[in-house]
This record gives sequence, structure tokens and C-alpha cells, in this order.
Amino acid sequence: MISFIFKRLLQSVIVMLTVALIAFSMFRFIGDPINNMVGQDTSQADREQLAEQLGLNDPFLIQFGRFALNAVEGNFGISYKYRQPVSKLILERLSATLELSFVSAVLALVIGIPCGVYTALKAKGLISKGIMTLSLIGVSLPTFLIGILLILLFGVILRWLPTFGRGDVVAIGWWTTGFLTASGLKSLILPSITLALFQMTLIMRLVRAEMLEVLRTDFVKFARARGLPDRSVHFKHALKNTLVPVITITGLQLGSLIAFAIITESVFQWPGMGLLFIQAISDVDIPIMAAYLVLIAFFFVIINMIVDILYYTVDPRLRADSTA
Amino acid sequence: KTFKFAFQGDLSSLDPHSLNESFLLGTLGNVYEGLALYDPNMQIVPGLAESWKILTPTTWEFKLRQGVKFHGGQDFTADDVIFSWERAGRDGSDQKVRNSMIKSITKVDDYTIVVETPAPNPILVQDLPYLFIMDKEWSEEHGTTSSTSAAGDNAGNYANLHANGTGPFMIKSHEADVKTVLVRNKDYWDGDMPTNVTEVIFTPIKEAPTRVAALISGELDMVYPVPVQDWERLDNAEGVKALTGPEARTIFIGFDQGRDELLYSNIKGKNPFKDQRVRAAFVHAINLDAIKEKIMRGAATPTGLLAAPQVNGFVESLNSPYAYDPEKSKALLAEAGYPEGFEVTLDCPNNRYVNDEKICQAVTSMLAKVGIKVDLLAQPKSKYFGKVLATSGYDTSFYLLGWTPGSMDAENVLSSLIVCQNADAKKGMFNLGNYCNPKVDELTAAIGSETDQAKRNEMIAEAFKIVKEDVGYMPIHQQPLSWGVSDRVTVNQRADNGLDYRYVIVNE
Amino acid sequence: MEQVQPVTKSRLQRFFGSDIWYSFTRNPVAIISAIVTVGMILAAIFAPWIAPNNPFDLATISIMDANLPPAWQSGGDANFLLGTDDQGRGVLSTILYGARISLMVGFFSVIFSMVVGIALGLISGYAGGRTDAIIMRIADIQLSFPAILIALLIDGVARGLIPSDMHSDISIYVLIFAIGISGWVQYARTVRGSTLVEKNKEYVQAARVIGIRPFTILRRHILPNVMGPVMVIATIHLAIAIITEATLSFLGVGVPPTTPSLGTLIRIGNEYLFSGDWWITIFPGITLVVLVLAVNLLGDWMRDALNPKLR
Amino acid sequence: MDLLNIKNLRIEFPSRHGTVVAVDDVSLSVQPGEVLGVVGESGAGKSTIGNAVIGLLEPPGEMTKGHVLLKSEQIDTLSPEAKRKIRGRRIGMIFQDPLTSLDPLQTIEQQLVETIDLHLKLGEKKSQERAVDLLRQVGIPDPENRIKNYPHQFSGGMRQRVVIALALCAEPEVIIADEPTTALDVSIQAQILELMRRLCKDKQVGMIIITHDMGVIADITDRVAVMYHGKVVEEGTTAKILGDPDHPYTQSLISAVPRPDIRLRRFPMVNYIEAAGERPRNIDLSTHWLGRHREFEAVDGPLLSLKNLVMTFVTKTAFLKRNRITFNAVDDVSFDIKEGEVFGLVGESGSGKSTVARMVCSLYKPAAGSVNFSGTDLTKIKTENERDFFRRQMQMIFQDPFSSLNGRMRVMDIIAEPIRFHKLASSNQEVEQIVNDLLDHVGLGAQAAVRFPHEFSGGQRQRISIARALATRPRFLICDEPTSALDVSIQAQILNLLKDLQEELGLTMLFISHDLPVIRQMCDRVGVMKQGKLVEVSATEDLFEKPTAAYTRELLDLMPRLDKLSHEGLEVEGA
Ligand SMILES: Nc1ncnc2c1ncn2[C@@H]1O[C@H](COP(=O)(O)OP(=O)(O)OP(=O)(O)O)[C@@H](O)[C@H]1O
Ligand SMILES: Nc1ncnc2c1ncn2[C@@H]1O[C@H](COP(=O)(O)OP(=O)(O)OP(=O)(O)O)[C@@H](O)[C@H]1O
Ligand SMILES: [Mg+2]
Ligand SMILES: [Mg+2]
Repeated sequence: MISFIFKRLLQSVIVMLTVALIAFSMFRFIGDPINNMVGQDTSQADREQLAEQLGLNDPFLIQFGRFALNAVEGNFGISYKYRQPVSKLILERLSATLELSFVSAVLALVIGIPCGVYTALKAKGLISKGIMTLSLIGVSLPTFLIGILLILLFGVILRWLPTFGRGDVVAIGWWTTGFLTASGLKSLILPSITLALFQMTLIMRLVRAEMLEVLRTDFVKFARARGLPDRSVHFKHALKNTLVPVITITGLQLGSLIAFAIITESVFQWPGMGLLFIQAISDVDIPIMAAYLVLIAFFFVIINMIVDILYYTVDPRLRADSTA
Repeated sequence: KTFKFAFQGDLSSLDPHSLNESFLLGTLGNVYEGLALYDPNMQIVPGLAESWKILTPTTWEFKLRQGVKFHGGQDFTADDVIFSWERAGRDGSDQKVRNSMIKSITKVDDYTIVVETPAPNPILVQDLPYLFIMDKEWSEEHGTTSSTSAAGDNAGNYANLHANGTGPFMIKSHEADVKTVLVRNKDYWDGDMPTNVTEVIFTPIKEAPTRVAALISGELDMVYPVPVQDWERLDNAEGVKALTGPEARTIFIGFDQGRDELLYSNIKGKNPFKDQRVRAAFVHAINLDAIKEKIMRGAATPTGLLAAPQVNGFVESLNSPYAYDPEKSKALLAEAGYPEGFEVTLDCPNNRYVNDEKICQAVTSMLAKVGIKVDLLAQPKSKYFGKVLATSGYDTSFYLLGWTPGSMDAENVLSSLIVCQNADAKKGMFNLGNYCNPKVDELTAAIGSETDQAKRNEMIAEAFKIVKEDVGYMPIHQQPLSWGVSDRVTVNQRADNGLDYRYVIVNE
Repeated sequence: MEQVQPVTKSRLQRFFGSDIWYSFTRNPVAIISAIVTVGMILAAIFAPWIAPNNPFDLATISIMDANLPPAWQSGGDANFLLGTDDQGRGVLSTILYGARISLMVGFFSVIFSMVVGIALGLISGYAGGRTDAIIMRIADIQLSFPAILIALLIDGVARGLIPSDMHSDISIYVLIFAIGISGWVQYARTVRGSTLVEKNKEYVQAARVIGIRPFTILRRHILPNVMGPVMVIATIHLAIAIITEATLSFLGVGVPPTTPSLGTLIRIGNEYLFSGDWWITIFPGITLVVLVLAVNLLGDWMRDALNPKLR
Repeated sequence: MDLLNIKNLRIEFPSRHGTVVAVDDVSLSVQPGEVLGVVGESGAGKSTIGNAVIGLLEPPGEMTKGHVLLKSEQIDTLSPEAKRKIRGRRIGMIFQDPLTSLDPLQTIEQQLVETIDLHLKLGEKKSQERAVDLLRQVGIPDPENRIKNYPHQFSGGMRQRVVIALALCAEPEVIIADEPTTALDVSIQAQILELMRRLCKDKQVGMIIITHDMGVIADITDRVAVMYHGKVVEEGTTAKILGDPDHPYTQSLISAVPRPDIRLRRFPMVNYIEAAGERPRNIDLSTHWLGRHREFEAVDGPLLSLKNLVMTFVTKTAFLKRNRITFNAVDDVSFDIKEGEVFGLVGESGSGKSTVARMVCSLYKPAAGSVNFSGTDLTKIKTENERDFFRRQMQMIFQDPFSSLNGRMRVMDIIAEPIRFHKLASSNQEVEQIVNDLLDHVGLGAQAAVRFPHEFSGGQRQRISIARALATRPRFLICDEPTSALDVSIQAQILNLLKDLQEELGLTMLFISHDLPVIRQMCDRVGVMKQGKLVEVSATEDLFEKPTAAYTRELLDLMPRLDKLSHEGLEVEGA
């Protein structure tokens, strides 16, 4: 196990380096950062000087090398736009994003899994069909449309919930949390629902599909024959056997929630990393993008490592070390 | 009283010299001040300088306001002016243009300075409102004697996240892209300013619908910009209204008239845009009124001139647009040898100007009706500018652009957009299609050093007239300012889209 | 009990004799979904013949017709049954024409990512060890780049390689490729996870004992048993792909705004939601919902039909 | 009052290929303290009855007629929740497929404790103790540690015993045991049967035991019902049925029971055939497809030679390597098999027989030792390509037929796969012919080809897996309990086929079984395993007549004798 984790961390370094390399090779296609860094009246000479100072005219391998060397020292550069250290900017946004994605992941799981189980058990029932159909509307409408409609309904018409932002936050060290204030909690509701909707549908349908198969297996039948209550048969025995794909997808989705909840964060002006990132793309803020992508790569390696470890905890047959 | 508002973008820095961009300057204009200020109608009024006079064509004397204190309590003196001017010219500053308007500053006494310009400059004060004055001691104390820059290693630049100006508001907190809070400066020198606001909370909100929703729901007192199509909705909603007016920005379309063959066209071996008839055919094919009615919801001002009415040197008589006449357009094309029309790619930003992409689409469809097949390449502004500007060698054949002269003077329009491209002289750098007429160049040079306003305006008019006859550009309109304001507050809408808190009143 | 059927049958006969077809004919939901899906595809293909006007022909649209409400509302125009958008294109016609782009991008990019993802997932899960590590780390790398960046990259490269007058022709392939490439990881990781479980099962060992080659085992034995989650993801991804297309087109890498797709139309319409011009976004939105619904219901049915235990 | 009464039961499986009537007008009853045996043809509907009684018929199965009464209370019409309350608590069920009946993701302990706690409400701690106790009662060695294992770490027989423990733990009023001892060696079997008998007698439990093993029937049942084609053809006391059956089917069934006492040249075939045309055909292997292309390179010495094989498993995983608990499931096993020989492997359940088999066909990599097949050490082969050559020559029939069949493939494709893959037939048509022919030989009609594995009875599945193994025309066949789920008539048919293959084509076999009579009939030499070690290897007749190892003697002593069977008209080998 220890060697497994160690190996993964080692691989993560390679992954991050590769991500940085690819990132640097692609930046030139995103646009010219200089235009966002100067006003329209700035002379061509000044622009060129700036590009020179930033090293933008160097071949991308050199830019990458510089980035990698600095990164090793923990220096991820300075945002072109904010002129602040990138690591600081990202760190500031981390808590907002993590809280939002945590809440929506929990929502998605807490609603998605039981609904999935229910719809599998009552596959032919009207309620299940209703749930299945409704959930699809959630995925087929674009996120921005859903977000706006929610804002319109709850923010503008009913005026129950705030339309944007994170509300008041409490700082605990560098971490800021919205969990401790009423306005912070209220602000979480709409964006987390918007985000969760898609995950929920996906998880629900996955669980349903897998449950339908597992429910027909002999061991479920035997569990019933032993007289185990439905709750135990469905959740302990059947559900657990559907978990491998569910864990996989949950892991992936959680990763993309943390990294790329771009549309939701923009619609609700949620001051998270997704917003920072999309802003960085549109401003061609290369240092933010590069550091961000590398960080995300690290996240994904870690999340997928946890997923792989979860496989082993969930399914004993996968424990590679069962033969000595 | 608290005033809450949202803008689509963010205050990227608190450093007054870091970026020459209107939102940053407009906002910091409430914290820092220049020697001169804009009044609500964008007229120049005394600011940190009480008065000024021209000594010789190239020297000016400024009398500085006495008794002004910075937020940190330091006194404002001539040293601060000289320091700030120097700082604006140092590496990393984006205010070098404004710095270069002045050749030197001599301190006469603590409250008198003499400014020398490199050439006679009748409109020097026009450039002063945004040359913000910082405190010398404070800056030196915090090691921020040159501007915050992304290049180099001055990430810790103090002025990037802290401000110490003389303005009516002080920065209380600033989280980049999240929230900025300002509070009233009780010791502000101008006790008569109308505002009753004691606290201002600014939040960037990127998405227009969210912005509008936040306004209607009453969470914010003012948001801008508001999509023009939402005006009706705002006016119908209770407690809010749209506040609109013409902006000093002119939207226009340019042609590549420099190359011998267009980069993006099916005509090979020659450049149809070099033919004045072709350009004329294009401008007559466009129905500007339709664009105004349908796309801008009646709010734009169709124009025939690249300078807006607010701009010094505006020529009323030239402002009427080219007539919409598709038949004439077809005839001109046939005459020029393109009876079947031709193909060309139009470069267009899609998140820079009001309804920019929609305008391009409309233009595309109007040109289609006279036989010109336009391929529309609409891109976000960073990609768009990355493509069409000098950095990429003006990689365009046909493009849409908007322009507000920074100095609010027509000379800026002429020397940026209309004179022949000349990299050495740093002229015509935004003349992306390289429209080039030596006579206009001559006139522009003369205008630059002419101090007699009347004569100067005459020459400006003459230059614009030539451009119009040449059909050097296809002006579209002056785009509207579009703010959404709650009935709770009264604000002053400045033509450069600046929000001056001095004139914000919260009525309750 | 009946006699076994004679062995010589044409493919078509086989199809109509198959259990799949049989279960299809018994399932009204599946039939309706299939009709809707096929209907939409046909409507898209034959758009030029059935659409009342051609919104992609710029010479025929007029800005003066912009933002007209549906024909039955006051101010509506009989020419434009479902109203017009901000450029004066008929919403109905634009939906039909736009669906061509959307369906093509949606289906092909999903197929693309499915094929790549399943193949890599199977290999990764079955081979294990170094192969697995390499493929999965590539997946991690891929995950770190959102579709937006991929699209910008591919578009940039494509524009560099291809002469400028062909740019508009390739844009749709750039989209398919970009969306497809950014979606494969979902499939790969899901398939890999399930493959890890399946490969230890005895039926796979039985196949190995028979001497079946790994690739055949993957294809014939493991693949059908891991398709359940794949189908779920694929059907849901269709909607995502169609919407992503709209986002990417906004970045200027996709189809030009003069030929809006379903997603683009919804995005444009979104801007008019506040101003009351609901039809620009609602009608294409409904179209998309119906399409996604039909495809998912069809997918649900298919998954059940392919699983002998559920018949 | 009857404890359990089944009246006029009719069960149908509708499908588009016609409706299968699995059970037709069956009535059975059990009294408290009574053991009812159900025997009969494989696929006769025995398991289906059991499923119907506890209300767990697999869809699309339907009870179209009849009632089930438990202590005069009709239970087939109860609500699902009421039915659930009966299951486990009042009616215990042991399914035929013990290998797939356990939840693969829960430890044995979790499953036992959950069930015990549910029914007996003992609390966590007591339940655990009882679980360990139960395991000990069913003969699992080292229960305190093994209880922490997962099902896949248990051998077939061990899992079967866990299933039995699970069914018995709540001490239900009625037990339905479907083939409860197929994977058990005779000594464990005796132990389990004793346990069940005690339960019946002491607690007045009624039991229905479904089995093919006439030894078990003779041993434990009071009454026997004989089923054929979905109907009960005869019912009576055990002595009557075994000794003096009335119905011709029963008569021929009894006559086909393999003899423990003498070795016959061929297994006697059941000659009762109701429906014409299903008569098992003898095949002429000189012309039959199975006989073609069997030229293999001759080998000097044994075809298969195992040297000092060791297989180690981890039974307790731990974060650190040194905290792991491992044990040798196979410990230094060596034996040879000559070309054309049938080598029997018998022994204690859990002694490592299946593990040996799996190492032989390279499914497990031995921890030590070598597997030599026709002169090549299979453990040294690196690439799949090289292994391919041997794979085609070697086949295995898995102990658990159901999980070794891909549930998504039709029987036709399952059996055709090796033929297609190794290109053993020239056209698709030929493939289909061969498959239909093979199905015929294992006693499944050709209509079986279009169905899926889950639609078959236990014995039928086993036959599918035999047919698949034969479809490669192997040179060497590993049979892991190949006939455990087959009734004696089908068993005879299949074993005869295997014998023919061996005799006429020189098929070599490793034959693993708990059924000593079958071993005696089939094998040339026999190895006996206990706790991972090979305790004895000798020629079959020697082993049966004069066993040397103590363990072997114990096994032979426990073998049911079936003294009541007559010797009339049997071809005794060598006699
Ligand atoms: N799901 C199903 N669909 C169709 N037919 C089925 C299904 N399950 C069982 N059958 C058929 O019902 C008949 C009875 O099956 P059952 O399992 O009761 O047999 P059995 O007497 O237990 O046989 P065995 O001794 O081989 O286990 C068999 O012919 C079988 O093919
Ligand atoms: N994957 C595994 N992990 C741990 N232990 C295992 C594993 N597979 C088998 N064992 C153990 O190895 C021993 C031998 O198992 P094997 O299946 O070979 O027994 P067997 O002789 O075939 O028994 P049976 O007659 O009951 O099938 C058993 O104690 C079993 O628990
Ligand atoms: Mg059975
Ligand atoms: Mg075994």
C-alpha cells in the first residue's frame, strides 16, 4: 500500500510536468496576453518590451523550463492581470470552490444514489419513470440556462435567495468558509443545486443501471432467502456491488467540479477557482493557467488514486496482493 | 449610506499607474486624483491643481491646492506631483503615454510647479485627470517607487493592494475579483461634493443576466453594463430603470487597403479594397438604421465619423452616415469589376463592444445581399486582438473595432487610426488596414502642434472630410452607455463610462 | 418446444428475428423514442427541403425581421411559425438547420470518445501494471485540460496547417475532435474499473483457458459486461456535447455565428430571456430536451434489451 | 398437520421461444421432523419448486397454478413483506449454486453475523461467537481466522458449507436444501448430513432435500419423490424407492447409480425414455467431428508432470507486508499423468484440488515448482502466443459452471467460441451443426442453443460447460467436479462419452471429484489430497481395495454403500 501511494506520487510528478509542457505549447493559441496587460494607447515599443521582459518571445520549451524550475522552488509566477503571486490567488479561491463542490457532491450522492436504487427497484413504476424523465431535463438544459432560471425564480421573483456571490464568509486561517453564516449558507443553495443536478442524474442513472443487474444475481436472491430486510439487501449487498463505476464517476466528477465548475461559478459569480481560471483564459493570464493546470493535474492524480484505493476497499477481489 | 454596484470586469490592481484602462482609472479616480478632474459632463475642472496657465507654447504653470492631505495623513505638495509623474514613466508603468506628454517638471515652491511639454500641446490638461498623484513619502516608505508590473520580480509591490490617495473615498478592503469596499474620506478637501454615500461596495459580476437579476432583486443599487435588450425589462420592473446615453466610443469597420493581396479573400493577385469604389459599395450596403433599431434597440447613434460628439474636434456636418443604397452598391461593385461580388473574412470580437458579434452578423447578412460573401470569424477579445493588432502583423482583411480617444481629442483618433502606419514614428499603430493618405498625414502633424483651437478644429475637419471621401472606414455608430440603476440612488453617467462616486446620491 | 430455425438467413431476416427487435416491438416507449430520434435526424438531414426558409443563406434573412414572436402571438409573422431570433432568422428553420450541426457534433464526438475510451479502458484494466499506469496517467493529463483549452489548441494547430480558405470547412471536425478527445477519460476510467472487476471472474478465466486471445476476450466477453455504465454516460454525454459545441463556437473555434447550431441558438436566446423574447431559447431548448430524452430512453431500453437477464 | 404443503403447483417460464413448463401439477408435503428427498432428472424442475416455495422465482417465471401452505397458512399470496418475514426465519433455503450465493464484497463473518443477528437478535458479540461456532460445526478448519475471509478466498466446498450455515443459523421450521453437498467430500458430507438430521429430529424441523446423490438419499431421507419432466412420477418411502421402484423412470434411474463396490466397463445408461427421439446416441468417434485431427506430437514420459508445486495465498491482508498472514493452499504436490490416462484427484474439501487444477492451466502462477506439459514448463512461458499452442490442447471444466459461463452470450456462441477461435470448422453452418451435436451428446436439445445460461437448471449449465470444453477437441482435460449437479442418468451418458474419448482417442484427464464411485469407474490412478498435500497416489483398484494412507481409509469407510442395489446385468470390468 505504501509503495503504491509512493509510486502514484512519483507518477504525479511526471503527470504534472507533462501537463505543464502541453500547457506551454498551447498558450500561443489562446491569444495574446499583452493586449490585456496594457491600455489601448500603449505604444508598440512598450508592448514589445513587455513581451520581452515576460519572456513571451522565447521558444515554449524555454518558457516551460523556466516555469518548471521556478515551480520546483514553489514559485508559480505572478499573474499578468492581478500582478500578485499565482499561488496566493489560487489559494484564496480554493476554499470557495471546495465548499461548493463538496456540497454539490454530497447533494448529488445523497439524492442520486437513493433515487437510483429506488428507480431500479420499481423499474416499471410511474414514480420512477417520472424521476428518470425529470432528471434528464436537468442534463439536457445547459447549465447556464438552469442557473439563470433558478436565479430568476428564487432570486428575482421570490427573492428568497441571493442571486450572486458567496455571502458573508468567516476566515479560519487562510481558509474562508461560508458555512458559518446565514448568508453564506443561503448563497450556497442555488449554485450547489445547479452543479449537483448533472452529477445527480449521472449517478442516479448509473446506480440504476448497475442495480438492475445486481438485483438479479444469486447472492441477492440468497440474501433475500435468508430473510434479510430490504434495506440491507438493497443497500448493503446490492448497492455495494454497483459501487465500482459509481466511485469512478464520482471521482471524475468531483475532480471536474473542483477544477472546471466554470459555468456555474460564472453564472453565480461564485469566487472560486473555476471563475479564476476562465477569467485567466479570457485574459490569457498564462501564469495562472499554467499553475492552475498543474495543480489540477495533481488533484486528478490524487483523486484517481483515492478512487483506486477505494476499489480495493470496496472489492476484495481486486486486492492485488491476495496471492503472495 | 452604502452604495453597492457591480461591473462586468474587475479592478485588477489598486496601483494607479499599472494599467491604462478606463474602468481601473475611473474607479481609482475616486481614491486618487490628478491635477485636473472631470466634471459630470466630462469637462476639465481644477483638481489637485487649483489653477493653471500657459506661460509659453511649451510651458505651463500649475498652482497646487493647499491643505490637501493623503488618506494616510501626509501633506500633498509639489514633490508628490513630480514623484508621481516620474513613477508613471518608469518601467512597469502603463501610463508612459501620459508621462511622455510632459518633458519636465520644475518645482517653484511647494505649491507651484512649472511643466514643460516636448512640443506645443494645447490640450495638455485633457490628459491630467488620469495622471494620478501618489504620496512620495508613503511610496518610498513602502518601496513602491515604480509601478506594479507582471514582469520582473516586484510581486510584492505595495501599491498593488494598498492605496493612499487624496480622493473622496478610501480603500477599506480589496479582494481581487471578489469584492472591493471603499469608505468615505472625511477629510476630503472638497466639502461640497453632492454625495451622501459613506461606503461603497463593488463586486464584479461577469454574467450580464446575473448582474441584471441582482439589480432587480434589490441586492445592488447599480450595475453596468446592462444588455441593451434588457432595458425594457428594467423599465418594466419595479424600482429600477435603465440609464442610457451615448458613449464616446465609435464602432467602425476597417478594410485592409495596404496589402497587394488580401489575406482572407478569394480574389487573388489584387486587393479589391484598394479600389475606392469597392469600399464605397460596402458602406452603401449597410443599413445602419436597421442595426440601430434592431440590434441596439434604438440606442446607438449611427455615424459617419470616427469621432464622437463628446470628442474635441467633432464635426457635426460630417457625422451623417453614408446613405443606405444597395442598388448603388451593386452598381459600384460591377463598375469596379466585381459584378458577382467576392469573398472576404470579417474579424470580429464577441465580448468587447456592445453587441459586437451581432453587428458583425448583421453586416455580414447585409453584404450578402449585394453579393459579398463574408465569412465571419467572431472570437473573444484576447484571441481577436491577438490576431488583428500589430503584434501579429495585422493579420486581417476586414475587421470591426471600437475607439474612444483617451484624451477626448480628435487628434488621438487621427494619429492612431487614420495616419499611415509608421512603426518608427509610433503612428497609425491602430490603423489596422493601413488606410494611407499623405494629405491626412500632413494635416495630422500640423494639428499636433497647433495651439490655436479654431485653426486646429478646421484642420481636423478637413482631415476627416478627406477620410470620408476616400471611404477610408465604414463607421457604424457611437455605442450607448447602458447602466441599470435602482430608484434608490441617483448617479451621474459619464460619457467615458466612468462612475464618479462624488455624484452618487442614495435617497431614502 | 419448437424446432431450431434453419440456419440460412439473410442479415435483415436475422435482425428482424433477433431478440432485440422482438423486445423493441414490445416496448412502446422505445418505439416512440426511436421515432422521435430518427424523426429528428431525418428532419435535420432534410432541413433544406422541409424548413420554411433557409436561415443560413444570409442573403435571404433580414435584420428587420429580428425578434418577431411566434406566429400565434400578436406581432408574429406567418412566415416564421416559431418567431425569429436576433438576426431575423426563423427559429423553426434555424432549429432544423442547426440540428444538423448539433446532431453531427453530438453523435460523432460521443462515438469518438466512446470508442477511444472503451478501447483504452479495456486495455488498461485488463493488462494492468505498467500499461495501466501509463494509460491512466495520460487520462489524468487529459482530465486536467478542459474541452475549451483542447478546442483552442486543436483549432490553433488546424488553422496553422490548413490553408485559410478551408478554415470554415474544417471547423466542425475540430469541434468533433475536441469534444471527443476531452470526453474519452470518463469512458476509459469507468470501463477500466469494471474491467478490473470482470477480469477476475470465472467466465473470463474460462475464455483464457480456451485460448482466446486477450483482445478477443476484451471484445467478446468483457466489453458486453461493462457496457451498462458506458451506455449511461454516453447517452448523457450527448446532451453535454451538444451544449459544449455552443460554448466552443463562442470561443471562435467552432462553427461561425452565421450558421448557429441548436446550442448556439439556445445561448443566443439566453441573452433575450430577460427581455421577454423567450421563444429564441425555449423552442430550441425543448428540442434539445426532447432529443436527449428520446436518446436516453432508447439507451435505457437498449441496455436492458442487451442484457439477457433483464428481458 | 402438514408442516409444508405444496399443492398442484405449476410453474411456467414464458419466453418468445415458447413457454417452458418447468413444474407441472406437483404436490408435495413434509411433516415436522421428516426429511423428504427429491430426486430426478436434471432440469426436471426441482430447484424451481424450491424457489417458488420461498417466493423467489426468477422472472419471467410464474406460478400459474397451485398453492403453498406453511402450517395451513397460504403463503404464496402473502405480501412481499410478510413473505420476507417467513424467509430465513421459518423457511431456510440452500440454493443449488452455493458458489455464487455469497455476496462477494462482504466477509463471511459480516454475512453470518448479519443473518444471525437479524433472526436471533443476539447482538454483535454473541452473533460473532455463534458464527464461529457454526463454521466449526460445518467443518471449516480454523474458523476464527477464516471467518474474516471473503467468499472468493474459500474453496467450493467451503462456500457451500457457509451457505448451509447461513440457512441453518436461524433454525427455521422448514429447510429446503437444493443439492447441499455437491462440493463436499464424504467425511464432511457425513458431518453435514448428521447435523441436518439432528436438527430435524431434535427440533422437529421439516426438510426437503433435493439431490442426485443416491447415497445421500439412502442416508438421510424418510420419503422420496421422483421427478421427471416437471412432474412427480413416484413418491414413497426411501426403502421402497431405492429397493423396489414402481415407475420405469425410477427403475432405470436406480439402475444407473454408479457402483462404489465394483468397477464397470461402462456406466449403465438409463433406458427409460418417454419422448422418442431423445435417445442418447452412441457416437462413432472414428468418423465423428470430435475424433478428427487428433495428431499430437508424441511425448516421451508423462504428458503432464507436476513437480513440487506450491501455491501460497494471503488470508489476511495488512498494510505492512510482514503483518500479513499467508498459507499454502497447495504444498509440495508432485505427480505425473501419462498420455491417455485418467488421473483422479480426491480429498478433503478445501484441500487444494481446484488450486492444483488452476495452476495446471496457468490461471494461477505457482509460488514454486513446475508444471511440465508435453515436455515444456508452462510456468516459464512468457507470452500468450507461446501459451496458445498448449491452451488448445488443454481444457478445463470449472467447478462452478454458472460463473464460468458468460451470461451475455447465448449457449450457441459459448460453445461455438472455441471452435471458431481455433478454426476447427470450415463454415458457420458446420459450427452450428457441431454445436447442436455436442448439445445433443450432453443431453440438451438443440433449442438450448438460443437460450442464455441463466435460463438453465444447475445440471444443464454444467453440461453446457462440458460441451464447451469438448469443443476444443482437447488432448488433456481437467474436470473439476464435472458431474456434481447431474442426475445419474445424464451423468452416465456424459461419463461414458468421456470414457469413449479416452479409450478411443487417448484423451488424458485430470478428474477431480468427491464422488468416489465415479472416481472408481473413471480413473486409472488416483491421488488423495489433504490440507494441500498429496497423501497418497496409487492405481484406482489398489486404492479402493487396499488404501495405505489413514485419510484414504477414512474416506472409503464413509462412502455410502448402497447395499440395496442389485448387480444384475452389469458389465463388470476385468471380471
Ligand atoms: N429463467 C428461466 N427461463 C427459462 N427456463 C428456465 C429458467 N429457469 C429454469 N428454466 C427451465 O426450467 C426447468 C427446470 O429447472 P430447474 O432448475 O428447476 O431444474 P432442476 O430440476 O433443479 O435441475 P438440476 O438438477 O439440473 O438442477 C429447466 O428445464 C430449465 O431449463
Ligand atoms: N484466492 C484465494 N485467496 C485465499 N485463499 C484461497 C484462494 N483460493 C483458494 N483459497 C484457499 O485455498 C484452499 C484450497 O482451495 P481449493 O479451491 O483448491 O480447494 P478444493 O480442494 O478445490 O476444495 P473443494 O473440494 O471444496 O472445492 C482453501 O482453503 C481456500 O480457502
Ligand atoms: Mg436444480
Ligand atoms: Mg474446488
